[in-house]
Amino acid sequence: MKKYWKSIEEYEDGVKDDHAHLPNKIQASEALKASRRDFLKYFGFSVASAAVLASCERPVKKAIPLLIQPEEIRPGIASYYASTFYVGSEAVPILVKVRDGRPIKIEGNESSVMTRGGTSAQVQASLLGLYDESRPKNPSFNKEEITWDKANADVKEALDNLPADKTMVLLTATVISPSQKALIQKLKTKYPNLKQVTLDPYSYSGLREAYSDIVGEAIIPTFRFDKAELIVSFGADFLGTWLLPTVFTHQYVQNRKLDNGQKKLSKHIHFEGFMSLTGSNADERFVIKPSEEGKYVLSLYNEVAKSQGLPTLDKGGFESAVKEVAQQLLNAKSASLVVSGSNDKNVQLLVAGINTMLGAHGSTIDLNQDINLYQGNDSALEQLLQSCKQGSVGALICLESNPAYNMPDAGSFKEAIEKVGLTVNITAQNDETSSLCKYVLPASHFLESWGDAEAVSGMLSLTQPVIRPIYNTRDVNQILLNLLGEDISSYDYLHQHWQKNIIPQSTDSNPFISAWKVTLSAGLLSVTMDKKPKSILNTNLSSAASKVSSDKNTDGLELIAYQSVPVGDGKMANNPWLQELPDPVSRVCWDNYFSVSPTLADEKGWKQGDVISISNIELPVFVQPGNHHQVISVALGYGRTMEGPKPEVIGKDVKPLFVSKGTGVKYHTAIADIKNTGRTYELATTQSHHSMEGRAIVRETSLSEYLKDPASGNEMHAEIEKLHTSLYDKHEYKGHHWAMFIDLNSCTGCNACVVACNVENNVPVVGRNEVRRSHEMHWLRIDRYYTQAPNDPSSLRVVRQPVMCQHCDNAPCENVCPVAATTHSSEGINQMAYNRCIGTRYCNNNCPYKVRRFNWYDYNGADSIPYNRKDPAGMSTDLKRLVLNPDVTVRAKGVIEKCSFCIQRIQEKKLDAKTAGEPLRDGAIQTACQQGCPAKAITFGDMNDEKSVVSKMMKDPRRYHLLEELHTLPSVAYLTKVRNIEEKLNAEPEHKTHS
Amino acid sequence: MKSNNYITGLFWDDTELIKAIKEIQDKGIAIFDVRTPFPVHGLDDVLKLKRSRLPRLGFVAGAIGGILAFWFQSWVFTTSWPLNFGGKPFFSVPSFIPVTFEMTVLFAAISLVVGFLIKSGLGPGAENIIFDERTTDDAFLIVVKITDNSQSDNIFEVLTSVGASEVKHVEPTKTDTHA
Amino acid sequence: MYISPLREPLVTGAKSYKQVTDDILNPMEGKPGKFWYAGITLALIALGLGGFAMYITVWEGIGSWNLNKTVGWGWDITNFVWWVGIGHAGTFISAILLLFRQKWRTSINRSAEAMTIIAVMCAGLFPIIHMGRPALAFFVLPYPNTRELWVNFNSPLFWDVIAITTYLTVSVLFWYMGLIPDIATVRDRMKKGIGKKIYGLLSFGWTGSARHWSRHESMSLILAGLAAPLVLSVHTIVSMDFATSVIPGWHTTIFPPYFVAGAVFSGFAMVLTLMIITRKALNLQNYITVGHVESMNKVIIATGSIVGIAYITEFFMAWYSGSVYEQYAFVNRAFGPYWWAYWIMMTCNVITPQLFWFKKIRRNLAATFVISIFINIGMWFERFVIIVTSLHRDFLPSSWVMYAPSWVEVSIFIGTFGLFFTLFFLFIRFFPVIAVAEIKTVLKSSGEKFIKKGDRDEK
Amino acid sequence: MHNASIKEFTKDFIFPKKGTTVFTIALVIGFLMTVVGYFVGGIDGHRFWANILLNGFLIIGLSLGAGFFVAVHLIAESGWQTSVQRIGEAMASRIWLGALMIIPIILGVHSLYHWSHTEELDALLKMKEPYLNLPFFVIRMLVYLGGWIFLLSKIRQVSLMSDTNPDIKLFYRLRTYSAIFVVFFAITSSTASWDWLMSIDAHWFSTLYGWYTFSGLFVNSIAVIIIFLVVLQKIGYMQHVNNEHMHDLGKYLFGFSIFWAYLWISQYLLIWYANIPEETTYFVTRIKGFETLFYVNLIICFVAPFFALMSRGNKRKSDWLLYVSIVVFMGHWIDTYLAIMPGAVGAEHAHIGLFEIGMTVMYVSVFAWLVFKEIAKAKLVPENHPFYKESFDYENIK
Repeated sequence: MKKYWKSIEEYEDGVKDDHAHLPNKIQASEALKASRRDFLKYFGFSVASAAVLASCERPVKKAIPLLIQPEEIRPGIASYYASTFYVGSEAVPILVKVRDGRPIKIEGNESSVMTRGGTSAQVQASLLGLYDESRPKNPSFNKEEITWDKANADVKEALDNLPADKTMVLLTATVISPSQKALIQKLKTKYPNLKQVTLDPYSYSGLREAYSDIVGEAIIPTFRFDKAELIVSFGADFLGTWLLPTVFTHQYVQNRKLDNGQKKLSKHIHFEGFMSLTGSNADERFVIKPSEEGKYVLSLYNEVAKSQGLPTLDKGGFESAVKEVAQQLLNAKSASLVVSGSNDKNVQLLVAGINTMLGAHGSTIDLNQDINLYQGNDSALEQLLQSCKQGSVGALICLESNPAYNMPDAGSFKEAIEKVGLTVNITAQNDETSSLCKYVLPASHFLESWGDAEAVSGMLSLTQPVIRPIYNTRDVNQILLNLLGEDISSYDYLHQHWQKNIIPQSTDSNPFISAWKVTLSAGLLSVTMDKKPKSILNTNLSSAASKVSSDKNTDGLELIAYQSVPVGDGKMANNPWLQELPDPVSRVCWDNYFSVSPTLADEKGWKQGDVISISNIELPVFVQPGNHHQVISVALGYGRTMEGPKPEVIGKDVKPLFVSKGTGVKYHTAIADIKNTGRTYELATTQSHHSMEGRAIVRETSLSEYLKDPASGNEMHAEIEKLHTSLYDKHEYKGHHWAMFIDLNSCTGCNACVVACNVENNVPVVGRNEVRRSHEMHWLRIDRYYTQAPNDPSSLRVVRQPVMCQHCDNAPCENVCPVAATTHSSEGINQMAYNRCIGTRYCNNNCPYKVRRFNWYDYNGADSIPYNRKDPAGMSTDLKRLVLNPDVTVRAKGVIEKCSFCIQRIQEKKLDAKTAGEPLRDGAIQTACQQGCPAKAITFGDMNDEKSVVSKMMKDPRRYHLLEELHTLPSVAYLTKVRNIEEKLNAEPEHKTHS
Repeated sequence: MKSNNYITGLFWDDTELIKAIKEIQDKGIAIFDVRTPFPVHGLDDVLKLKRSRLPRLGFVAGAIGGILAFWFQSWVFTTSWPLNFGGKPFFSVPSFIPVTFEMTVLFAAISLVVGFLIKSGLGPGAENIIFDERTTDDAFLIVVKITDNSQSDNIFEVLTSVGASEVKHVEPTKTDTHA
Repeated sequence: MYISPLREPLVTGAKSYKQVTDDILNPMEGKPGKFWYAGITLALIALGLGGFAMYITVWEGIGSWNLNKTVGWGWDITNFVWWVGIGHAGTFISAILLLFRQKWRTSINRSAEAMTIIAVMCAGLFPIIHMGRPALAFFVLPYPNTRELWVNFNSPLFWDVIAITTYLTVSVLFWYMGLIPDIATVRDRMKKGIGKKIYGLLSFGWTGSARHWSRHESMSLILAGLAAPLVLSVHTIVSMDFATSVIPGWHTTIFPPYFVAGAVFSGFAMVLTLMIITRKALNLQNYITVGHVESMNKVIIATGSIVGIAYITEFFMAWYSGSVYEQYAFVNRAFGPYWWAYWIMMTCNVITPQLFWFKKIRRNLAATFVISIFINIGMWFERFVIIVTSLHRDFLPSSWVMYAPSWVEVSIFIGTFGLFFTLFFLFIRFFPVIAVAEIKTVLKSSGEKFIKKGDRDEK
Repeated sequence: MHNASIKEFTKDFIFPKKGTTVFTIALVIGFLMTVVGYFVGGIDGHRFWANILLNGFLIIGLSLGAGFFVAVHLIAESGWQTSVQRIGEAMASRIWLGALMIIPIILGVHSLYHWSHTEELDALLKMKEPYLNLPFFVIRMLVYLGGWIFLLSKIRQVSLMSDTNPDIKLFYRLRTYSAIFVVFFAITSSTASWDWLMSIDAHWFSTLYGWYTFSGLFVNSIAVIIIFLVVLQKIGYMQHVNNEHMHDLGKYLFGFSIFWAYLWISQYLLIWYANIPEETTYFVTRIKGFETLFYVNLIICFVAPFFALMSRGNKRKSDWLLYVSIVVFMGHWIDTYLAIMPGAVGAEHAHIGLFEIGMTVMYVSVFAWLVFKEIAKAKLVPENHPFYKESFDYENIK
């Protein structure tokens, strides 16, 4: 590399060592060999970080620089803190990446045996909640801001003075924090008439009640999908939203991978009424009406019982349909697992009954380890409403439960709460309940909070703040401590609580060093449980069976409510990352809609976007292959009216359609009132064509074929490889040559990678209207195709394929850029020089994979033209900008961007290895998508390193490249999808062969 | 000292013009210039004008342009900063062809026009003698330069005799360097 | 020079040299008429609309257009190629027809060349305005800089920049060199005044000296020799913008000659559209005769048929290639959501010009005018079909989308019409529309005054 | 020029006795070389049939190119071409000879065309079978040949009629036949080249291929027209053809050599650029094992005529034109060789030996002999052609 002199002095003295100003670490002899470019990078880092630090949002009170720099803080170098994600649904152990005081990324905690570092889209996106300007910023009374002192004193006084005949109710979300539970216990002790009621945004009451009948305790046992060879699911979307989807995905794919010589696949049979993420991954899928689900379960029970010579129950009516399933279950015996997503206690009882018959309890279901999530009880909530209405409740303290939205019958709640004298809302969000409550006590975001979690009994994790509260908020424990009048910080309380109650139970605590510090650093702790083992007590299912069999069949249309993978229960509905995340099934974002099958759409004359009204809730129609022809499905979690910088209400809240009295919440209902409105509404979709058109894009095979020939379904690859001719030689990649592998068998389509990529790479959010115009900016997308035999909807199958820049060694895009803004690196990366890009979009036209994205507008204010910013999602506010990754350029209007293989991560790890003087370890570099993936479907590495995992995968007969016949030589490779079915999947795909 | 006087004979037809020129030349009078409103066919033969060397200029300039363009592209791609574009070789000859061709044409065309203008003394603001303004419309003019004043009468006569409809004596105010 | 009596006179109405000058210069020596003022006003309004739309584009971003993640080029490059194509007639007429000694070119080459230059200017707007960051357009030039970063010589867009600038330069030189003698004529016919000064300056001191003429002819011939392959190269390179890619419907080897034929085809159509009006408006029927129109119509059948054969060849090869992508691309063109664009293209470009096999139609001005407009439309759709229908459904069906222009895109297109006609109106006002001197060279061999009217069979 | 002198200049050609001797010797030498080459070279079926195709295509190409040359000039009402029209006509009217030479490839389809092995077709060729099958191949061939023979014979016939009948209507009829031929040839030149040449590499395809092949055979025909012309001049005929005509022919040769190179580079550049194996395979097989020829082809088909004919003076020298034409002819022989051999014979077995040269000598002698004979049949200029006079009175701009 040429040396340039930058001053006369330098010229005279010869070019000076550029590294004189660098920190000592870099000045190691290794670093002396570093190039000038490296110097610029270090220099850039320090300047950038100085700027970032200087512009920090916190009010500067002590403007004194750090005289002695804390050891752990180095400008420009990220620190990671272990914590736990929990916002009322699943709980995931995480690591929070903090750069220069700002949390900028959430990763999974690889030490967790439950997730092994996996995350979900929601976990990834939850980071943005921290920088949400719409959060309550101060305590308030009747919407007037007050001080914490006053708020605490007032609330305490009101509670203390509450008449004894009035109950006070603490309406919480499910509390999985042991320390918080202890505080609530203390509160109960202090106020004996305090009653805790748990409200979950999505009810699992039926499951708990069923186990309450069977084992005597309202538990949810842990399900072990990794131990199951046969999974039969009745509408349980366990890969998407059911209970612990991140954990279950991790477990599920353990038996779906065919690497390391594994020759077995688990089998997954799915019964459901609409197309869910989990259903779309199933090997066999039965499309049933939700009202028939119980009868299918009953039929299955009978078939299993019959074969085992056990007494059968009332007829379900579908015995013949499930005969084969029963047979398979019997073959798999205790290695089978039957789950149901029903909230009907009776159905769950029957499911448990089947599992008992098969011996799954104790094998694939662990009764002794509970899932502590979703402790809500539907009848308790109804009682609460009753007592509020009767006026017997004197005080209602809502703790992160947001009843005004989450209550099954939110309408009644709004009436009921008016009868309550003292209302307090402890919340981190400016939610619907706040406007109904007198006092609002702002809780900190979980990234600002001390806390702990025990999602699965015995598996504890800690939550620690990674930033000082941005607003005048306090963590929930602190608020509770205040209410208790205890003068102790939440940190001290947590420390003491753990020291006293938890660490002693730990199986692996080390007495010689501070166990607390170790635990805090690791974020995780396993403890032994001294509960007595549970067992099946009650096996009498006849009443359950008779109830199920007596359910009337409905002839008409039925409506199913489900949680969508991106938005879930709606807790994070104001998170633009999640709203812009296309649903993995429909690939629609920014709205909910009524999904109908093509048959039903034809029958009714509906087209996609026609607005229909069901019981006065108007939503557009989406035509969804795979729905039962008499089923309309609609997502929960929309229509939230919380205030924010963008007060727009996204979608409609459909909970009112599912209000039922006395029987617990049912997430399906018969449709009584359906009307066409004659209006249309354009849904924002990111994919409008759903067939592969006979092209060998996603290659798949069946297990039986795979066992005969591992290259089955991928015969084309060898042929194409054989015919690869070129008019010029390949460039040599002497150092690293990066490659990425995507195992289509492992990928469930959960979209965690997409959000991880968005967060890591500062991908702009463009809003609904821009998505409608196909202007979405995601660097990584998960294509979803349907395959179906002609006129046979039952043969419908779903395939998915994550597609990002393929980093072709013969990249058609690079050839055509007039200004050399996109070139190939010496390590095989297709790189973009944003500064150089003039935005002809020629590269994008020429990209056969269409993975390049153009900045159509000034989405983030990186443009020098004033007043032209197009940021409908409010992502470029001063506060939200703090989430930007300083290692990744924010792209200006008019330039092309795309996946960079997380070049910043590659460079960081290369530099680490260089400073450590060690060779780069295979696997040290993880791209954001790879790291976020709960299924570990993505592998990244150096194909020049013979020992690397990717080098081994290069030899996998399942390997193929997308559009490899074009000889673009992609660095991204896919492994064929293998389904656990018997039939031959590849009836000669429509492709050509050469002689 | 040479005089700068001219005698001009005006004609209204190109065929007559050519005939007249031949006759004048037969009489041993050197024709200084002929002004015509359009390129008269056969005039350069009669006047024995040498074939222009512009083609050679065009060829040389074109060759320079082409070679420069090809060299520059090769130098940039192989020496200055070899970049890997889509796996193409650094010395990617087919890619250099279009620009090489265009530069060849550009250099040749510009040099031709510039050469033509310089050689002819034409250009923005060039002021050449206009003997008769009608010669750019429909008149043809034979110009004889008088080197020896004694000849002028004879020339006058000859011009009239070969059919010139107007014969004039012209004393231009400016030196006519580029006629 | 002997001319076969079979040939039609190129100048009718027994014109003398003087009359030729008078007739052609008449429109620019009088006062402009109402028609001219109305025309230029309309053109300026259109130009203003286009200017406003371009302002929106630059300020807001390309997002003000309806392009998207899959269709990166739409009306912008369609218009670009269309205008460049139109800009091929002039140089084709003056260069290639000169080499082929087609005398009929003399009546139309001047205005055709002017049209060429203006069309290329209109075309040149699009590559700049379509950029995301037009202010950095200079990045495409390989200027020396401290980073030693040049440009990508592999890029057809870079070739384009070089080809279009070369083409524009050479066309302007060629046109202007041809204009000098005529400007001198204008100059010499003017009374003293500012006009005479300006034309004097513009005439470069032309005197009509035999030496100058001799050199001028020599230079013109070589310029023609250079311009002929240049014309081919420009649309060849434009075609390579598409053909070098891997996109089905874009990547096909026939593109270079087929684009050139298409360009000449559309250029001639546009020349006809303009000439049929201009000859009437400026009273030049004796110079631009039905015979001229017929000759141009013959070129139109030839190039139109070449284009038609290319369409069929492409379609056949798409099937023959056996590539599912190629096959789909062409089926989608004809029967996909943009089927109408394809069939407009087919009708206008392949079917309508075949009407010119009939002599009656070939020599009918009204019919020619209508067909020429059909061809203009058809050729616009050809580019639209190539660009949009190829892009909107390429390899991965997951990325398939539709595209329709926004008002901004449409307005910019209208704006280029405004620019085109503004400049064209200025041209006919200030410069002779027909090459005066060149007409005079063919007057004796092909003027009606000098030869008998052709005895050819008029049936 | 006066009519009398024109008569002198355009005196009828009488085929000389010496010509018979020369061609007989050439034919015998060619035949001997072929036979010796066949046995010495161990020619296999592939190479044998490939040579039949090569020479057959070359010869029919000459007739077609000459026919196209005549026809296009007739419909374009070009004047100067009248002076050499009879040479073109004579070449074109021998189209039946080319037809006889190309028809035998039907017997060699199995050696030439992989697609004809219907029992071992892969999926791609199966897909192409509706087009690439033997019956349809033969039918198409008969349609092309029939159409060409009919139209070119008609052109010749009407032109000859005009020698005795000065009616202008004959000229219009000639023009009509020419127009039909041009249209018919515009389509069939492409399809025939796909059938006979492109389908040798049955998997490969290129939309430009037909036009590329056309440009090659056309420029080759011009070279051969020049060769015939200059030879006739050398033995004292065709004296009416002056420098201006030579200049025009030279420009033709120059221009179409460039045009050929333009199409060559268009095809190569686009395939090189996209580098898609289904396309690059064609050039890869043509470079591997044929490196020298591949570049020699470019040099003698483009570089040589380009520089040799760039200057005005050279275009006007008939000797110089003759040499260049011979080089161009050889170049296009190589071009056709490269189109056929790598696919039909393969790099291992294909080389230019006695057999190849002998066969070409033989074929070319027969063709030349018969064309001279044909020229001798009629006047050397069509005197009643309406542009006959015009053809002698023009000048190229300097």
